[in-house]
Amino acid sequence: MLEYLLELDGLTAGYAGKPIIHDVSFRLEKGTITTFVGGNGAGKSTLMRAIYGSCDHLGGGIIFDGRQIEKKTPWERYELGIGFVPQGRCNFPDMTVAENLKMGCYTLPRNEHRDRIDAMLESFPMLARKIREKAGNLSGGEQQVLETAMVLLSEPSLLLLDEPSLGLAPKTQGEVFEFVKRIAADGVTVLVVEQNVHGALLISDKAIVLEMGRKFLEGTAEEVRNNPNIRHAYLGGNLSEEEVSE
Amino acid sequence: MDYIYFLQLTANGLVIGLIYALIAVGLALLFGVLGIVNFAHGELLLIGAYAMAIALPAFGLAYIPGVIVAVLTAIIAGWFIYEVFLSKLGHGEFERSILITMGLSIVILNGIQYIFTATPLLVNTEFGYAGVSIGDIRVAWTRIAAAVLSAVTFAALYVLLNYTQIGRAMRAVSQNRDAALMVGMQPRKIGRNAVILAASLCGLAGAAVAPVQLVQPYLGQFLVFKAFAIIIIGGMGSIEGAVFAAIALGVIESWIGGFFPVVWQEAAGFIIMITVLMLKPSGLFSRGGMRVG
Amino acid sequence: MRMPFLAVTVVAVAAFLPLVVTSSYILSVGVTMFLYLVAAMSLNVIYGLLGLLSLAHIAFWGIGGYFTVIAVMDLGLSFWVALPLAGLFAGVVSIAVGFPALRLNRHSFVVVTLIFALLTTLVARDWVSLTRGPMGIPGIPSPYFFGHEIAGAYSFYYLAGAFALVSLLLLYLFFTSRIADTMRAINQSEDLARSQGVNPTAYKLLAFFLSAFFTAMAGGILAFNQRVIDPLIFDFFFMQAFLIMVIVGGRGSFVGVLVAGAVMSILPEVLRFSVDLRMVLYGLALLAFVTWAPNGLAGWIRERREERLRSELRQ
Amino acid sequence: MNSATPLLEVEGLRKSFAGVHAVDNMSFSVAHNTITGVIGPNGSGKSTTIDCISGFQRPNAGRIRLDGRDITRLTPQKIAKAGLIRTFQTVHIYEAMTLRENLLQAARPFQASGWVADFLRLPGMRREVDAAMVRADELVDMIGLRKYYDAPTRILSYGQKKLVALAAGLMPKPRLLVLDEPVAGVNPTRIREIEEVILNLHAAGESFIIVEHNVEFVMRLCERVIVFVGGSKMTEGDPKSVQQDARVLEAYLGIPA
Amino acid sequence: ESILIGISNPYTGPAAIAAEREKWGIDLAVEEINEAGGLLGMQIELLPMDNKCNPSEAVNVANKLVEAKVNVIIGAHCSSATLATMPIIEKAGIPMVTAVSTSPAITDQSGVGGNKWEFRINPSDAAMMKTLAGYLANSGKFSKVAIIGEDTDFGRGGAGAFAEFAKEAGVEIISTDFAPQGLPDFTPVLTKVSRSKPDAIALFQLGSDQLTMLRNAMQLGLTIPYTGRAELGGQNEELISAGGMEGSVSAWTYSPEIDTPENKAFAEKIKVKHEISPVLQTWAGYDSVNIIAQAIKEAGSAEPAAIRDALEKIEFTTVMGKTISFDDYNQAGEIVVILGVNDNKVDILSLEQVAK
Ligand SMILES: Nc1ncnc2c1ncn2[C@@H]1O[C@H](COP(=O)(O)OP(=O)(O)OP(=O)(O)O)[C@@H](O)[C@H]1O
Ligand SMILES: Nc1ncnc2c1ncn2[C@@H]1O[C@H](COP(=O)(O)OP(=O)(O)OP(=O)(O)O)[C@@H](O)[C@H]1O
Ligand SMILES: [Mg+2]
Ligand SMILES: [Mg+2]
Repeated sequence: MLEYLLELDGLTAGYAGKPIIHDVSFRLEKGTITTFVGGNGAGKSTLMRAIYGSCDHLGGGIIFDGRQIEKKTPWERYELGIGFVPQGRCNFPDMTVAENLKMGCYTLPRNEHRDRIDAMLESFPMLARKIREKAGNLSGGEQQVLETAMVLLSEPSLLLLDEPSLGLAPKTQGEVFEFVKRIAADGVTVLVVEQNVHGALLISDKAIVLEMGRKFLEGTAEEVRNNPNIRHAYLGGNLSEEEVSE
Repeated sequence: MDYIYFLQLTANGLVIGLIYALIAVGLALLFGVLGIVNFAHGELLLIGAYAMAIALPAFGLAYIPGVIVAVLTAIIAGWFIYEVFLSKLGHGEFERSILITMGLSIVILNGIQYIFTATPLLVNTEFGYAGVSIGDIRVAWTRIAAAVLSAVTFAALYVLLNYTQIGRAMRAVSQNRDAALMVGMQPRKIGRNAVILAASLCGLAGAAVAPVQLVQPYLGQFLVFKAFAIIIIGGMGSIEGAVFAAIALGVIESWIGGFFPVVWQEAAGFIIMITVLMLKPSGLFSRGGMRVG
Repeated sequence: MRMPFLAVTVVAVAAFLPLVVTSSYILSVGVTMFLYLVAAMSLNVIYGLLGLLSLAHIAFWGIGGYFTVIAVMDLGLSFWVALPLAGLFAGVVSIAVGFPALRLNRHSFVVVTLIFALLTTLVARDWVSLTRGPMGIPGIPSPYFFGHEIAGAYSFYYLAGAFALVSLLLLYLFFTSRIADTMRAINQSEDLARSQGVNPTAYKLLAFFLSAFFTAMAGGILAFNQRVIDPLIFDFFFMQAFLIMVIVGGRGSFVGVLVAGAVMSILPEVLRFSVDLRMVLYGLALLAFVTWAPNGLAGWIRERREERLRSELRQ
Repeated sequence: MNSATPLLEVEGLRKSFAGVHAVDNMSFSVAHNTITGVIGPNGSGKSTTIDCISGFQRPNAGRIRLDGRDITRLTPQKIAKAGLIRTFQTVHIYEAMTLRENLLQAARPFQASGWVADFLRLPGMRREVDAAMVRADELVDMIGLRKYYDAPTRILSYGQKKLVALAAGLMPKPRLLVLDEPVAGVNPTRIREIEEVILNLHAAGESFIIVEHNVEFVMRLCERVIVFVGGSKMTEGDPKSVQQDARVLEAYLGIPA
Repeated sequence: ESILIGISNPYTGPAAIAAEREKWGIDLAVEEINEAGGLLGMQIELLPMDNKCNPSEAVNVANKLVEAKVNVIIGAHCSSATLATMPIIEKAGIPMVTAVSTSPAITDQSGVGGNKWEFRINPSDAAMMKTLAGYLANSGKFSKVAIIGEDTDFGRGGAGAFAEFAKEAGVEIISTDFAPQGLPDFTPVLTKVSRSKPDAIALFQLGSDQLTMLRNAMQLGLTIPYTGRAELGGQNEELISAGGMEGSVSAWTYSPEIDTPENKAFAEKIKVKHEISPVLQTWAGYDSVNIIAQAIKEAGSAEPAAIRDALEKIEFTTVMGKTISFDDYNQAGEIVVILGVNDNKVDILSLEQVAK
C-alpha cells in the first residue's frame, strides 16, 4: 500500500504562461483532511486548479497514486479518481437538480445512477426537496451543496473542495463537514480551501499556509491554529478561545 | 371555397414545412446545445446539396446513397469547422459565434460560386418528376421523400436528445463548460459531436432540397433566413418548437401564396415572427427565465 | 500629445489629396471610404459599446438612402434638408424597432434585427409605387452648394469628407465620454448597472438612435453619389463589411475601427480582387480575427499591455 | 426626514415560483441609521426578499416603502436612485473594467450631470469626478487592493472580486445599503477591517441591511437581527436574545435544543 | 497596345447563367478575331465585370470601366442595369452595344431619344410581344393566358407589353402575378394560376427563376403550355425533352436551328466547347463583338468616338444571315424567332421581321 496519495514536487502553475503558484511541494496521506489557509488572492484556488489540470502547468511534478499526472487532462484525472468542486457557481443552471445529479454520474455505469443519487439525497435532504427545480433557481447555498454532491457521486479517492461552505448556513455547513469527515474516515483524501478557517481546521488533520503563491507554513491543524502570527494574519486576529470553538 | 384547391395548397405547404423544419431543427440544435447561432447553416446545407448534385451523375447513384454522400460530406465539413474554429469559442461567446459562422458563410458561399460558377445544377433522381395523386391532389415523389426523411429525422433526434446520456451531455456542455469538466466530461469531444450532428442535419436538408429546387450558391441563404424566423417563433433552442413553427409556416405560406400576391407569402414568416415576439418575447416554446442574484 | 497632431496631419492630407490626385476613380474610393467609416463607427456604438449585434444597421443605411432620394425627388425638398431629416427619420424608426426588440434576450435580438432588415428590403422591393421596386430610382439630381453643383468624384469627395469629419468628431467625443463608459458597463453586467441606478433601456435606445442617425445620412450621400438607388442598398454585403471593420478594429475602440475601416475600404480596391475573391478575402479576415484575435487590433494591443501590467504586479 | 417613519418598511410580502412560496407573508421594518442583520437557513428566502425590495423580482403581494414612499412596483434603477442600493450574492462586477473604473462607474448615476454635461465635459462634471476619485481612493485601501487599482478586475481572485463588489456598493453613499453575503469567501482578518469601515459609515449616518451566514460578523455589527425561516420571519431582536432563542439554535445553527 | 472591350454583365445572381452563356459567345468571337491577327494590328482584350443585374452595381461597374479607359462596352444584360449605365457612358463618351436587354425604355432614350452612345441589336419587348401576339392571334392557339413575371424592369416591361398586344389580338389575360427574383418555391403561385385553367402561362422570368418555376410546375404535374419569354431550348432543354413544356410557343431573338452556314458553324463551335447549343445570349455576345469589330475596321480607329460614328452608319450581317442597320433610335433588332415545342422537340415556327 502506498502511503501518500498525492505528492506535489516543486509545482509551478499559473495562467497564460505567467506563474501564480511558485515551487510548491507537499504530500498528502490517504484518508486525511488538509486545509489550505491564505489571504484573498494568495493562490489557493489556482493551486487547486493546477492539481485538477484546469490551469497552465508551468513546472514541477504531480504524483497521484504513484503516477505522474501533470501532463494529463482534467477528465483523465477525473477518471483516475480526482474530484474537484471549484469556487463559486459551477452547475448546469438550465437543468433540474435531478438532471444535474445525473450529470454527476456521467462516467459511471448506468445501472448505478439510481442508487448513488438516492443515497446522496438522503445525506442532503435539502436537495431532495428541490429535485424538480432548475439548478439556476436554487438559493446560493443550495447550489453550493448541489455542486459538492455532483462531484461526490463519482466517489473520488482525492477530493478537492474550494470553499465548500461558501454561502452555507451554519447548520448546512455542519452537515457538509460531517459528511466530509465521514468519507475521509472511509479512506477518501480531502483537500479543502476555506476562508471559514475555524470551522475547517476543526475537522482537518493538517493545514498548509499559502502566501503570494508560495508555501509559507505546513503543520498539523492544531499547530497552525495556535500560531499567533497566523492567527493575526489569516484568522481574524484576537479572537477569544471561546469564540473560536463556537 | 374550392376544397380540392385548399387541400392541394395544404399538401404543398406541409411538404415545404417539413423541409423548413429539417433546416430549422439543425439550427435550433446548435443553438440549444452550443449556444451558437449558425449563420453558415445555409452553406453547410449547400455543401450537402452540391455533394448530392455532383455525386448522383458522377457515380450514377440512386437517391438514398446520394443522401448518404451528402450527409457524409457535410459531416466532414462540420468536423473541420469545429476543430479549426468553433472549438476556440468559450462559454457564452455568442456574438463571436455569429461572426465566425458569418465568416464561414461568406467564404463557403463565394468559394462555391468561384469553383462551380453560379450556373444552377439540376439534380435528377430515379423518381424523376413522377408523383402520387390522390384524387386531384398531387405531390411529387422527391417531395414526399424529403418529407419522410425529415419526419424520421425528428423522431431520431427527439429520442437522442431526451433519452440518451449523449444528448443530455450536449445540453450540459452548452450551459457550463467548467461544470462539465467538474463531472468528468470532455467538452471538446461533446461539442464536436454536436456540431457533427448538426452538420449531418444540414447535409440531409441539402440532399432533401436538391432534387426539389435548383442547386445554386444562394440556395442556402434564402432558406436559412426563414429558418431563423422559425426558431425564434418556436423559442430559441427548442427542437419541438422549431418543428411546429416550421410546419405551420410552410402551410400558412402556401395558403397565403394561393390567395394573395406572392410578396405576402414571403413576408408572412417575418410578420408572424414579429407578432409572436410582441405577444410572447421569448417565443412560443421557450423555457422560463433565470434569477439574477 | 502625438495623437492630435497625427489627426490634424491626416485630415490635412485628405483635404489636399484631390489637388494632387486627378483620378476620379481614386477619389471615388475615397468617397466610399468616408461613408463606410461613418457607418462602421456608428455600428461600433451599438455593437462595440453595448454588445448588441444589430443587423438592422443595414436597414438604416438603406432607409437613409431611400428617404433622402424620395424626399428630394418626390417631395421637392432640398438635399441639405432631406439629409438630416433622413437621419432623424431613421432614428425614429430605430426607436420604434428598438422598443420591442430590446425587450428580447440578446440572441433573439440579433435575429429580430436581421429580420427587420429583410423586411425593409421587401418594402423597398415591393412597394413599387413609392420605390419603383427592383427597377430602382435612376436619375437622382445633383445637390447644389451655394450655386455650385456637387457632381462627380471631386466634389463628392469633399462632401463625403466633410460629412465624415464632422460625424467622426462628434462620435469621438461620444466614445470618450462617460456616456460611453456607462454603455460599456451595461454591456458587461446589465443587472449590476441596474442595481446601481442606471436605466439600460435609455442607453440602448440612445445608442440605437445614434447608430441609425449617422448611418442613414451616410446612406443618403451614397445614393446621391451613385445617382441611382435600388434595393441593393440593403445588400447584406454592406452589413458584413461594416461588421468586419468593427471586429478587425476592435469592438468599442474608436481609433481601432477608424484604422481598420480605412484599410478595409482601400485594400481590396488596391489589390483589385474580383468580387468573389474579395468576399472570400473579407470572410477570411473576419474568421482569422474572430478566431485568433477576437478583440481586434485594439484588443490585441490592450492585451499586450495587460500582460505587462500583470507581470509587474507579480514582482 | 421624519424619524417616526421607518427607513424601510416591508409589509405582507409574498413571492412564489410555480406554486412554491419562496417568501410568504414577510413583514419587517428597518429604522433610520441602523445596521440590521438577516440570518436564516439556506433557501429561507433572504435573497428573494432582497430581489423584491430592490425591484429585481415582482412580488406577488405586499408593500414595500422606503422612507414612507411606496417603491413596490418601481424598476431596480428607480429604487437605486431613490437611495436603496443592493449587492448580489454571486459576484457581479464589470470584469473588463479596471478597479478604478468599477468604483467610478458605481458613483456615476448619483451625480447631477446628465448626458449633455458628459458629452461636452462641463466643469461641473469634472468636479464630480474628482470627488468620486477621492472616495474611491479611501475604499480601495479598505479592501487592500491598491496595487490592482488599474488592473482589469477580471484577473482578481474570487474573494478579491467580492471585495470590489462591496466597495462599489459603498461608493454612492446610499441611504440604505443592502448587502447579500458581503464577506462570504473573504479572509477573516480582512473582515475585521471591513467591520470598522461599516461602523464608521454607520456613524456618519448610513443604514445597512446585512445578510450573512458569518454569525460572528452579524452579531458584532448589528443592532437588530431578523431571522428568516421557510420564507417568513421567525423572530427578531437584538443579537444576544436572538442567539439564545432555542428555535434559532435549532433551525439555523443546527444545535438541538 | 490593344483594344479593350469592357463588359458589364450579371455574373452573379439570378441572371448569372445567362451572363455566362453570353460570355461563351463573346469569348469565341474574340478568339476568332485575335487568331486572325486582331484588328488594325491590335489584339482585343476583355475586361468583364459583375453588375449583379442591378442598377446601382451597374453604375459602379460603369464607373470602373470608364476609369479603366475601355474603348467600347458590351452590356449591361439586364434592362435596369442598362438604363442605369446609359447616363455614365454618355458623359464619358464611350459607346455601348446592348444585345440582351429588352426594355422599350431603352429605345425611347437612345439615338434621337437623347443618348447617342447606346446601340441595341436585339428587338425590344414591345416589338417581340407585338410579333408574338400577332402570331398567337393568327394561329388561334391560346385564348386565355395567365402571366407570371419577375418583379423587375424585365418582368414588368415584358408582361405589360404582352398584355397590351394580346388584348389587341383578342387574347384574354386572366391573371398577372409578379414574384420576386430568387424565390425558392413557386408551388403556391402555380397552384393558384393552374386553378383558373389558362390555355397557357406567359413567363417573364430570367435564368434560374424560370428553371425553378418550370421544375415546380412539373413536380405539380401541370401540363399547361408556356408562352411569353419562356426559353425554349438552352437551359430548359432537359425539361423540354422530359415533356414539361409541350405545346409552348414563345418569342425569341435567336435559335441555333436557323439554317445559315455561319449559324451552323457558330452553333457547332459552341457545342464542341461547352456541350450545349448556343442560346440567345450566346448569340448576343458573339454578334456584339463582331459588330464592334466591323465598326472598328470601318472607322480605321479604336477611339470610342470613332467607333460610335462607325456604328451609326454600319450595315452588319448577323450570324443568322440578316443584314441590319441602326435606326434613328439606334435600334437594329429586326428579327423575332417564334419557337414552339412539339413532341418534346423545339421547332422554329416562324422567323418574323419586326414591324417598325
Ligand atoms: N426563480 C426561481 N424559481 C424557482 N424557485 C426559486 C426562484 N428563486 C428562488 N427560488 C427558491 O426560493 C427559495 C429561497 O431562495 P433564496 O435565494 O431567497 O434563499 P436564501 O435565503 O437567499 O438562501 P441562501 O442562504 O442559500 O442564499 C429557494 O428554495 C429557491 O429554490
Ligand atoms: N484567470 C486568471 N488570470 C490571471 N490571473 C488570475 C486569474 N485568476 C486568478 N488570478 C490571479 O491569481 C492570484 C491568485 O488567485 P486565486 O484565485 O488562486 O486566489 P485565492 O487564494 O483562491 O483567493 P480567494 O480566497 O479570494 O479565492 C490572484 O492574485 C489573481 O489576481
Ligand atoms: Mg479562491
Ligand atoms: Mg441567498
